[in-house]
Amino acid sequence: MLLLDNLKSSLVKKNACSILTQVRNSTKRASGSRTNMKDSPGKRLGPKKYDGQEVKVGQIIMRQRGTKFFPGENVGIGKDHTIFAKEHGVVRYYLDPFHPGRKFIGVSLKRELPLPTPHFNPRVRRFGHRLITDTQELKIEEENIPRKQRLVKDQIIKELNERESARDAKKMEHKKVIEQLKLELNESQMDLALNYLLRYRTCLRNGFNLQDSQFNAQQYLKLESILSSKKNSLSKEDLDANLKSIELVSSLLNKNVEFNNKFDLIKLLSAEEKQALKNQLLESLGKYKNGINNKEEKDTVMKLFSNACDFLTLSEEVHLRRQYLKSVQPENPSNIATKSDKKVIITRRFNYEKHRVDTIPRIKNSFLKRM
Amino acid sequence: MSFLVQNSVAACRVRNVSGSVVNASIIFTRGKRTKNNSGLSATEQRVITQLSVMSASRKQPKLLKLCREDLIKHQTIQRSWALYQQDLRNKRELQLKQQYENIKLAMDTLKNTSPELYEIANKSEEGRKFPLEMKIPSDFPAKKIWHYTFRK
Amino acid sequence: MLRRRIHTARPLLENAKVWSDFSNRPKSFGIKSKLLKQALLEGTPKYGPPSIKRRSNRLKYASPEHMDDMFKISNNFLESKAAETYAEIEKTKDKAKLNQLLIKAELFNPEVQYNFQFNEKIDNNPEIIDFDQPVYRHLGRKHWESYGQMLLMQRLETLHVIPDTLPTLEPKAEINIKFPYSSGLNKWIEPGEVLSSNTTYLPPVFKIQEYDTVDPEKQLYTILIVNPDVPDLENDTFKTSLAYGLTNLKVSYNDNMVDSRKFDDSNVLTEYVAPTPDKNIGKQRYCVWVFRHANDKKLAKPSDLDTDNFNIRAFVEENGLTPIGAHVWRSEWDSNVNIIREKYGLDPVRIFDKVRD
Amino acid sequence: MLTFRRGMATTAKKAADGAILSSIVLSRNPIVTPDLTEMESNYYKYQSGLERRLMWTFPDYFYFKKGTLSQNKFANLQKGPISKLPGVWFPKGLPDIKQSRERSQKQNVLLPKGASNEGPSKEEDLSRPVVPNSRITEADKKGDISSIERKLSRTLYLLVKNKGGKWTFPKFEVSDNSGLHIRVETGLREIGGEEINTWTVSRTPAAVMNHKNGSNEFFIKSHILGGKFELQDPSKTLVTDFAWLTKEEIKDLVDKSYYKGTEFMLSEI
Repeated sequence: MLLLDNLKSSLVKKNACSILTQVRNSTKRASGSRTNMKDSPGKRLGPKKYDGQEVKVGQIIMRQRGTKFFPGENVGIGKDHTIFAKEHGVVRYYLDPFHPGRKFIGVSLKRELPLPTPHFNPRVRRFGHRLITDTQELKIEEENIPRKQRLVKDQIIKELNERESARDAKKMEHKKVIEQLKLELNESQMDLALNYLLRYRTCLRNGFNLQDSQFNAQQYLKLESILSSKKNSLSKEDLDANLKSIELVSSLLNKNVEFNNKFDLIKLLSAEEKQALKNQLLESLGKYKNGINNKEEKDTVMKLFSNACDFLTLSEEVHLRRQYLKSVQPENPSNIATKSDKKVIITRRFNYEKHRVDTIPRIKNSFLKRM
Repeated sequence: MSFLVQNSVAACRVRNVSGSVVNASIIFTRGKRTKNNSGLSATEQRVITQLSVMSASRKQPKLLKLCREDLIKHQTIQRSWALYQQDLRNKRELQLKQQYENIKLAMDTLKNTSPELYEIANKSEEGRKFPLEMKIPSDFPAKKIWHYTFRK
Repeated sequence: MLRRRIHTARPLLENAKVWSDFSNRPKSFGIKSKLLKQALLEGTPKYGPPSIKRRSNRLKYASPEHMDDMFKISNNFLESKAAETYAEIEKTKDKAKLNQLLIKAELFNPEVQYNFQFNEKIDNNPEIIDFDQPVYRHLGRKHWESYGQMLLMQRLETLHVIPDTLPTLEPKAEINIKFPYSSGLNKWIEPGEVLSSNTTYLPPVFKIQEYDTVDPEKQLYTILIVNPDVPDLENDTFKTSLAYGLTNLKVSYNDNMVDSRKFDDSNVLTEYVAPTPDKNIGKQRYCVWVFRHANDKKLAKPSDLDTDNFNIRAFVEENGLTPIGAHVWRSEWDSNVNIIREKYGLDPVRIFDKVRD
Repeated sequence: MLTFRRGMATTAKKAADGAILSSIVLSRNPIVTPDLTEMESNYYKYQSGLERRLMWTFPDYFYFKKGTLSQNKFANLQKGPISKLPGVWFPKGLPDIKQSRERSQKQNVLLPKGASNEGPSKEEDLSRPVVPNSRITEADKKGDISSIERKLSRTLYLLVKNKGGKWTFPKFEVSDNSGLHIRVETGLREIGGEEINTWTVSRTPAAVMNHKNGSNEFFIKSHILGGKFELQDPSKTLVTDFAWLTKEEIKDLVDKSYYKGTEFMLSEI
């Protein structure tokens, strides 16, 4: 009783206090403050299918704000975190020990299969496709390709044909070289040889080294011939004969021809021959060690380099070209122009020691392109 | 520069709160001629300068790009420094460990040989102060290196 | 408080040039190019660092101040530490400890670091990066773990290669594949890439890079390529087929490309069957698994290998194989599939339709 | 009576079997910062080089007000960067200037000198240039090991030579129960005079050494803060010489076993 009294008096006190602070106006306010009247209709969230219910593909299982439930097996999640079925089956609400603290919703493909599937077991999957048997439908579907592919199809076919014709042209080139070298090949062998060389060249261009390129090209022909023999159910002897002829042709070609650094087919040069040619080139280039001074000299040096691609590697050739065919000759008294010269090219260069711009007049012949 | 301007405006608002005369609607920019026409007072100009000192805009150098050799050199230098520091650390830790063990040994021995002295040595020294005369090493010595006169 | 005297405390090993004396050290511990080596160890030459190829760029380049002086001191310091480690190596007999010490002795050698950081690691040149050396294996493993391994595991998990084929994988070796025969392409395939049927119609080659300490003379390997996405119409589910199987392979640390130069018919479990997926059934995963054999035991070729309905888990269990690495690529129907099917003498592709209910 | 006992207590030789001895490890802390090793000085140089290269442009407008004399002085002293010119080839790369600083290089800020180095500087002249004192003292030059002003960058320890010619830390026999630390402090004043300011780190001994005759020698650590250690009458104290030594010097001077027992207490700087 005493307690109640106490409570009452404290309540009264409180009320008295609030009465004291209240302001009474002469007019009554029409409505509440701005913060009211902001309620919106309910969004009808919550589960739409419960544990054990059957669902079809695309049916919504749960509407939620945020991922109160995570999508488990055979379900998807929408942009507003709606969980929907991706397969028809039975809805399961479950916990996964691999993700403690998360609740999952999944669709079990069969009622007797529990979820989650043990972590290290293969997933239980449904194929969900049928073979098309209707001829009409089959015909339509056979010709159907994705739109993106259909749009570029013509272009691709055109490029394919171009590449094919380029390959044929390359083959003709190679054939000429082989015929010049008088390698004795019959018609089928020639066919093999041309295919071999084409693939050999492709491999080299793609950055394989020499041995790998040769091996890859040979292996390509061998695998192709194994496939065709299987398809045509050739006997083992025939296949062996085919493989042997591939080996024969490829080794013959490896012994007689090679690709230079521009990937053109040439007669094989031994290491000694290459060295000799290189020495010869260096010797004849020796004259131009101090740079070239006129157009005639430039032409002769260019001429010396004309067959260098056959016996020099690309880096060697580039190195030598840079050394002997400098785009700008180094400054020396012979190619510095005087004011009296008519045709001069002027370069302005900053001099860091003197902290000013140097003007360097050069005669035209000191520039390779202007000779 | 935009960062700078924002900052200076914000600073002026703060000053307004504390009752200064600065007008918050003015947007300051450094580098612009503001002598007479903008009506910026000296204090305002000083704020702008001070803020611009802290701003990174237009003050940062180019990225340092090292060539391959220099990158390896830099890595080697940093690694050797880390190892050097590690050596020093290890040695220091070893010495501290030795020191601790020896203090313990000394106290144990003292306990056995003279319990009275042990009691004294083990007394709490709370409230003992660090001497004010102790000095921190400087790069160069003072004119008077050592004070020889001392009277109690 | 205690800081100094360490550097001067060991005058004995100060001048021990363990890194510069190549009389009984492998060549791969040094930089091949003389110019580069000189620039690294003796200071950048006047004309600029030789690693910059263009002269104009060399002119523009400026090294940080005092770098060469400090580098010399650092290098000497690290070299003297390495000399200590080498002294310890001579006393050590335990193999695992020895391996650790061999790594420790060379890990901070600037030449080794240069070789490793700026040279090809997958297609390694054994004269530059020699994986026979523990230090290069250590560096290689760290490099692989920093990206390649993580990428692989991510792809295996998101594509559900694990657990659809095998429960899980503890990656130990780096596996790379490429298809050099089908189109002359020289490109390592990234795990999970979708490849056209033309690229994959001839077998791939594999590279098995071991970083663990194994005995390359004895250790045997098995490679399986399985496709867990073959339609199983009867049960309305999928089954696994074996697309390629190689066994009893041997690889070394450096020579580890598995192509037909490395094996013959006796090593082939099943011949390669090119991926030729049917139309409208999506992408099929081709999972490459590499296994170590237990106790150097050879795997006998099973006579009744059901390649169409292959149970890889049972096969691995039976033969005591340990998965050490994996790879995956994906294949999809394209207009070339029928041509390849014809080459292999298979029926033309089947066309499917999604069941709607 | 009291004086007699104290006089007896300075040598170990005379210590009775099983006696307790107390030694003082009196150190003079470094007065100047430690000398840098080659490694350290070079590393700091390299790092400061990197830092200068990567530093932000010096905001001179903050330090020098526009239009003032000092700003003019400063601006005249600076070497401006190389500016871009149209049609000119810059072999070291095109200049990239912002706030009159070349961004690809460190900025050299030259400061105007406040005072000239020429002419005699007077003590009263507040703007005289700062000339630091030498870190090497007279005592270093003379090799005077009894001076406390030697080797300013190292910790020095007081060692005494007894009549037997052996160098040790000053040691005293403990015969009353006033405490080890009290004994060493009084003992130190007996042999070195009263004018020493010391600060004993702790009452706890830092180490113990067992001698063959069964006596235990305890070591108490202490610092000298001021004053002077002056040798008293050797006939009374049995101490004939003293020295302020670094760790390495102690190693050369004392017995091997003695050094081993005390080495861990001594600082390397």
